[in-house]
Amino acid sequence: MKLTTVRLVTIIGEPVLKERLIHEIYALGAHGYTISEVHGEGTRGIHASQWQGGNIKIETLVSPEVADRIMDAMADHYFPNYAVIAYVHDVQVVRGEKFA
Amino acid sequence: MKLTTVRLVTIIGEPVLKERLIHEIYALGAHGYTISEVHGEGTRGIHASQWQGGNIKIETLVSPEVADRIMDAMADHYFPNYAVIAYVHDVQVVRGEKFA
Amino acid sequence: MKLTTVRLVTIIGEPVLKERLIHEIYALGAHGYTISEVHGEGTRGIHASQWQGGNIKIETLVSPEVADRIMDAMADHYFPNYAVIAYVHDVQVVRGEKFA
Amino acid sequence: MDTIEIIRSNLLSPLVLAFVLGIVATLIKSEVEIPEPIIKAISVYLLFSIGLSGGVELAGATISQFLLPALVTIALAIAVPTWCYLILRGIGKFDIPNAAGIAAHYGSVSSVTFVAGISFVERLPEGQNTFEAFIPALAALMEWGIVVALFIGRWRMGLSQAQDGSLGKVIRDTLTGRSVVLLVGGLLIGVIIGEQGFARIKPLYGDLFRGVLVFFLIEMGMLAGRQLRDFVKVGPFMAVFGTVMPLIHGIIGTSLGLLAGLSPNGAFILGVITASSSYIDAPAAVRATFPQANPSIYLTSSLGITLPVNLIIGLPLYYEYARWLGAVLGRM
Amino acid sequence: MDTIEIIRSNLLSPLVLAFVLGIVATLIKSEVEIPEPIIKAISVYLLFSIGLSGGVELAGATISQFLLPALVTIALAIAVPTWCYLILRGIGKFDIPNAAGIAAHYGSVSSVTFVAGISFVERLPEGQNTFEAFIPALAALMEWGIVVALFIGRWRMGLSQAQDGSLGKVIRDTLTGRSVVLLVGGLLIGVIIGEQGFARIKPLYGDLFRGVLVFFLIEMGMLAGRQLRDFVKVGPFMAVFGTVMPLIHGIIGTSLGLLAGLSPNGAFILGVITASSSYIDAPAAVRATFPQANPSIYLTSSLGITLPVNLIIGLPLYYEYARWLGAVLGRM
Amino acid sequence: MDTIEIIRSNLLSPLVLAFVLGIVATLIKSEVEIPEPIIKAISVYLLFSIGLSGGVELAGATISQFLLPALVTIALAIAVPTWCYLILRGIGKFDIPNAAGIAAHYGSVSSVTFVAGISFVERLPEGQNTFEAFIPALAALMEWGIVVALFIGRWRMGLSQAQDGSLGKVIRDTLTGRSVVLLVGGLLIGVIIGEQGFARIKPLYGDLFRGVLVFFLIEMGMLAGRQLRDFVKVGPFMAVFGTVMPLIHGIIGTSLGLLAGLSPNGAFILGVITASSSYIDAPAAVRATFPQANPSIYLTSSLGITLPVNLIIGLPLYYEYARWLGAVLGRM
Ligand SMILES: Nc1ncnc2c1ncn2[C@@H]1O[C@H](COP(=O)(O)O)[C@@H](O)[C@H]1O
Ligand SMILES: Nc1ncnc2c1ncn2[C@@H]1O[C@H](COP(=O)(O)O)[C@@H](O)[C@H]1O
Ligand SMILES: Nc1ncnc2c1ncn2[C@@H]1O[C@H](COP(=O)(O)O)[C@@H](O)[C@H]1O
Ligand code: NA
Ligand code: NA
Ligand code: NA
Repeated sequence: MKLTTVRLVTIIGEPVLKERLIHEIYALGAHGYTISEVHGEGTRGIHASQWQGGNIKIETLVSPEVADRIMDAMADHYFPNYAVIAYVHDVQVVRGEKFA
Repeated sequence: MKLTTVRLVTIIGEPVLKERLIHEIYALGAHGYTISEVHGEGTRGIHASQWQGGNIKIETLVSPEVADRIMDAMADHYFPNYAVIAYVHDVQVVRGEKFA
Repeated sequence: MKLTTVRLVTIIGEPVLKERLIHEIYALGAHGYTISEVHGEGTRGIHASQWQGGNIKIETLVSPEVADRIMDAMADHYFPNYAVIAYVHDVQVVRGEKFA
Repeated sequence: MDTIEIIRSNLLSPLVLAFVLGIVATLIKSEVEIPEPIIKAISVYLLFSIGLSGGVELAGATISQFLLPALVTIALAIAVPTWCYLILRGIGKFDIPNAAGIAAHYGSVSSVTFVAGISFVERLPEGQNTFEAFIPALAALMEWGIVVALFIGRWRMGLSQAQDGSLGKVIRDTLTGRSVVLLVGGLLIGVIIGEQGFARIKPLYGDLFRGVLVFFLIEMGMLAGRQLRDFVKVGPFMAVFGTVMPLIHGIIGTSLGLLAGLSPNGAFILGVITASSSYIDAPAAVRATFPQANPSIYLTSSLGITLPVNLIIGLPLYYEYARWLGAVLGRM
Repeated sequence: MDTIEIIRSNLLSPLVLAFVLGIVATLIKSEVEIPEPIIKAISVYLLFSIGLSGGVELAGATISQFLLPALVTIALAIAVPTWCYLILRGIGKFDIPNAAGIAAHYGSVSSVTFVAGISFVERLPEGQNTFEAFIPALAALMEWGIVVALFIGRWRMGLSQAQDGSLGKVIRDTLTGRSVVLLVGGLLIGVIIGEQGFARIKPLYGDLFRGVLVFFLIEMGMLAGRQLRDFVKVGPFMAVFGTVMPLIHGIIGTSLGLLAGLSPNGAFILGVITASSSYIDAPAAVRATFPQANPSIYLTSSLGITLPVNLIIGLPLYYEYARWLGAVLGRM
Repeated sequence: MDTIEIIRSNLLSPLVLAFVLGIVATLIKSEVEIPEPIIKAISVYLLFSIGLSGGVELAGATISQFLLPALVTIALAIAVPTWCYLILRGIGKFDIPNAAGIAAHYGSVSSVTFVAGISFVERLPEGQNTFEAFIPALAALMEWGIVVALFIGRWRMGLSQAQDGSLGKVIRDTLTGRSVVLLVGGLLIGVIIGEQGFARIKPLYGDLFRGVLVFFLIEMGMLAGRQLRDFVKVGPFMAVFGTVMPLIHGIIGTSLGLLAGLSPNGAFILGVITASSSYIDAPAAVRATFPQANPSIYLTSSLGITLPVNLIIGLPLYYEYARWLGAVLGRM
């Protein structure tokens, strides 16, 4: 089985951003995503939805170019005002074209 | 502390597969797994359990050989008919033998 | 956008350890964490909180040094008596200083 | 009450209105949300309550009348999925997995429709609101329709091509499925504790029943509403199938119920059971056995078409038919 | 009951005591936990119950009295966020996003305070415990205060600087928000089913109402308790604002309600609605529109200060004022 | 009712039958599931209800009778874990952590057994179904058995070897634990609101109590059923210990209760409290303090053996004993 490398972008942030983030990653070239409900703490204080059950974690498998675009968009549109973090790393998948 | 490298296989798919997937990864050599409840969207449409609360994500730390076998099994048995994705990457652990 | 590399430490274990683990990773230099509720099986048998809903998964983005310290602490303080696993891998982030 | 009045009063019952509220909430994308754990707990509660109430009423006399209706139910659990399969293959031109999958849905029971049927009767005026206490056991028997449909599908495909979820597992799952365990378990407990034991738990399992069902139907409406959006996807054949088949099944189930000696109310509920199409157990079983079958077809038709059809026009229709045929047969 | 007695009896009501129990549990870091899905389901239940009960009571006569109070409510939904904004900018020296964000909270409705107000009246002796059946519709109208505040903020900032969540989306979210849909949906269903249809679901939506509210208030207390800890962070201005503004709003709302022809009890509830500050819909809307606004300010003052102030001293105060003014106006 | 009748009527009570249904459902691997948030909310509800009802009944007269039973309860909270520890070390040959861990379970209280005991009494015929209103406070006191057991273990091990969860933390956790806060909080609220305040929330906290408990016991049965499977793992000593110790504790608790002046019903409930073994607070505290102790031993014996033993044969046994001893002591 030949494995190909794609990038897994993980975004953790306030639930209030859910729809907007999904919309944004699709616009930047993602073809799918997986969400989990999490909670956590970072360097910002309380955020609006904290008492309503924490954060969401969005994971999306994308090509390196799309990953770069998503990371840029996160830094530009969300980091200044929202409690959001994002990170990226390589993973290997079977059908690379599904995520390209 | 010496760290050794093992592989983390992540499978995201329909809850209806839960028992079968667990059974399968054990048969292929895994010694443990962790499940989370997630939801998401991909390139397939609706799936049967969608309205019943999304997908499951199974993560299992295994040796490289076992990882290959699991990825093969996923591609052969599940990708054709089920809404399932799988990916794999290296991680470092303290007690490598636990997962070999 | 320049990305820098930090380490993502993942700890999966019994919920009874939640407070203590959070306290410990902060003491060792982490500045944030994200928790999810998961369940799973490993090589140990039943554990006390199993019937109360599984495990927790703690993820923390830290510098390599802090990651080493956390992995050491896990191996020394928790592996002998608790059902806990931990692993670590590199990820890339935008604002590396936030996690250093 | 005359026919028009029955239809009107069903349409304007809290149950149907709550269901409609749910549909509307979904269509206007409102964020009303009844969390999943609540919905799961409520369905346990509804099935257990129905089993309990049935058990409490059960007495020697009624048991002797159980045999014939039970046989009729078993016959329906075999016949309904069979003819659905044949129609879907022959007229609908579906392939084997899809035909068997859809047949599994229409051959088994939707708890919410069943419960709404019970509630429909209980709402009637004193004296006209009783039915055979063993009815929950019939609903449990009808669950076997899933097994029959899957068996047909696997047989026609040759076992090799189906997924490895063996039929044995499906049979076990059906026998130990949630609804069967709760209905039968509740029934047995009801029999044992009797009127007196039930009195102290009646505030929960009796008095609240209808209110909880209304609450539940808000969510069912939202569920149906989400499927409604996919309505166009299922195509004209399934739209007709999902509307007409339940009505035919309801008439057949009601007729056979009366012929088997059930009271008009009891026969009505058997009609409801026959007409209803599963939306929990069947989807899971079909997904596991025939992953090739397209879930949006069977989910949309079962939840988006047949569920509302049954709740809104099916219930009063089967009821009026049961009364009419009961009168014809001199059973009222 | 005289004034002292009213205050005492509110303080010692199960509602306030459960709220205090929740606060205490949080302060001593007790692990009492009412899981989130339960809380979500309970708030659906409470709003739907209130809508239903209102609808059942609604009759032609009361509807004709609806117009004036509705206009007054709309006026309040415009005026309250406006003067809050001006005070917060002028005296509080907040920047635009924070001023608009806080104004959005105080301009809209806290379901729990509203529900506690209803329950306050229902607890009164027979004959003194009725109010206009259309009251839930007023609460739904008052939700528009959020839109008004956000509009002011966006207008003052220039649209470019605000986040891309367009005002259109906020308007749609407000119109289709959970409380509006449940209150209005319940109201309509109540009107349709009437006394008779309601009778069979009353055990859930009527009899249990107060008990469930008490349970809910344990969690609300815990919520307020967690915010109380941040009390110091909000600074003296917000501490005063969060305490005094609800009292002023309560008096204004009550007065205008009486002038618009509401009964003293109805005017009291309008006062409660005006005094209350949102803690679910407003935070989400503000977060999406003005992410620059500091959530710990609006959350702490709304949940940690205003909620307890309203529940503990606001309710009896507005009630006594309504009775007094009602007497002055010869309305009792 | 005579003894046989009491035993029969307990075995065939909805409570025990629901428990058995849960066990059976697990053994046949049925998928009946009552989601965790529901179970958590129900246990909050049950404890709060019991506190409330107790508080409402509490009057000056009963308080003066509280002292002696309270002292007896404290004595039991010290003595029971101590002798359990000694037996487990001496006869069972367990190491210190395991002995202390198991002792912590048997020294404290199982809420569900306690609640079932209360419900057992309330089910009795009018006139025979009362007990001292301060009983919930005794259950809260008995929670201290956990602290005593852990203290013994830590003392015997030397502090250095135990985990760093300091005894201080365990003491604080016990004092502020869920059951203590809800029982005591409920008691206080009940005292303050009195009969009249309670009347309006009684539909939830009174009338529904038994039905909800039955629902809860389905899940408890499933829990016990899952542990039952591990039955063989715990070995013959623990099988005997888990069966016999609760019976001995029940008899001792009942006897001391009567000697301390409790009514036979009250003494019976103290017996139930003494006999019961914790399955929520103790496992968590033991896991944190003595991670070396093997959870499958204490969980299986507490949940898989002692819980069913108490519910099925313990309750009628302690009750009959209380009546008999009460008669002997001339207390009936
Ligand atoms: N160092 C970290 N490791 C893991 N998760 C983090 C970290 N920092 C922040 N987070 C997550 O990101 C959310 C927002 O972080 P912040 O913007 O720093 O408040 C937190 O609630 C955490 O869930
Ligand atoms: N590109 C992706 N990134 C992350 N998760 C995905 C992606 N594509 C699919 N998934 C997940 O895998 C599930 C099945 O995907 P699919 O088979 O494409 O419908 C989805 O429901 C998602 O949870
Ligand atoms: N090989 C593995 N892969 C993924 N998760 C594991 C693995 N082994 C253990 N775990 C997780 O770690 C927890 C404790 O493992 P253990 O200490 O082996 O019982 C389990 O309940 C799983 O959630
Ligand atoms: Na059917
Ligand atoms: Na307001
Ligand atoms: Na005990």
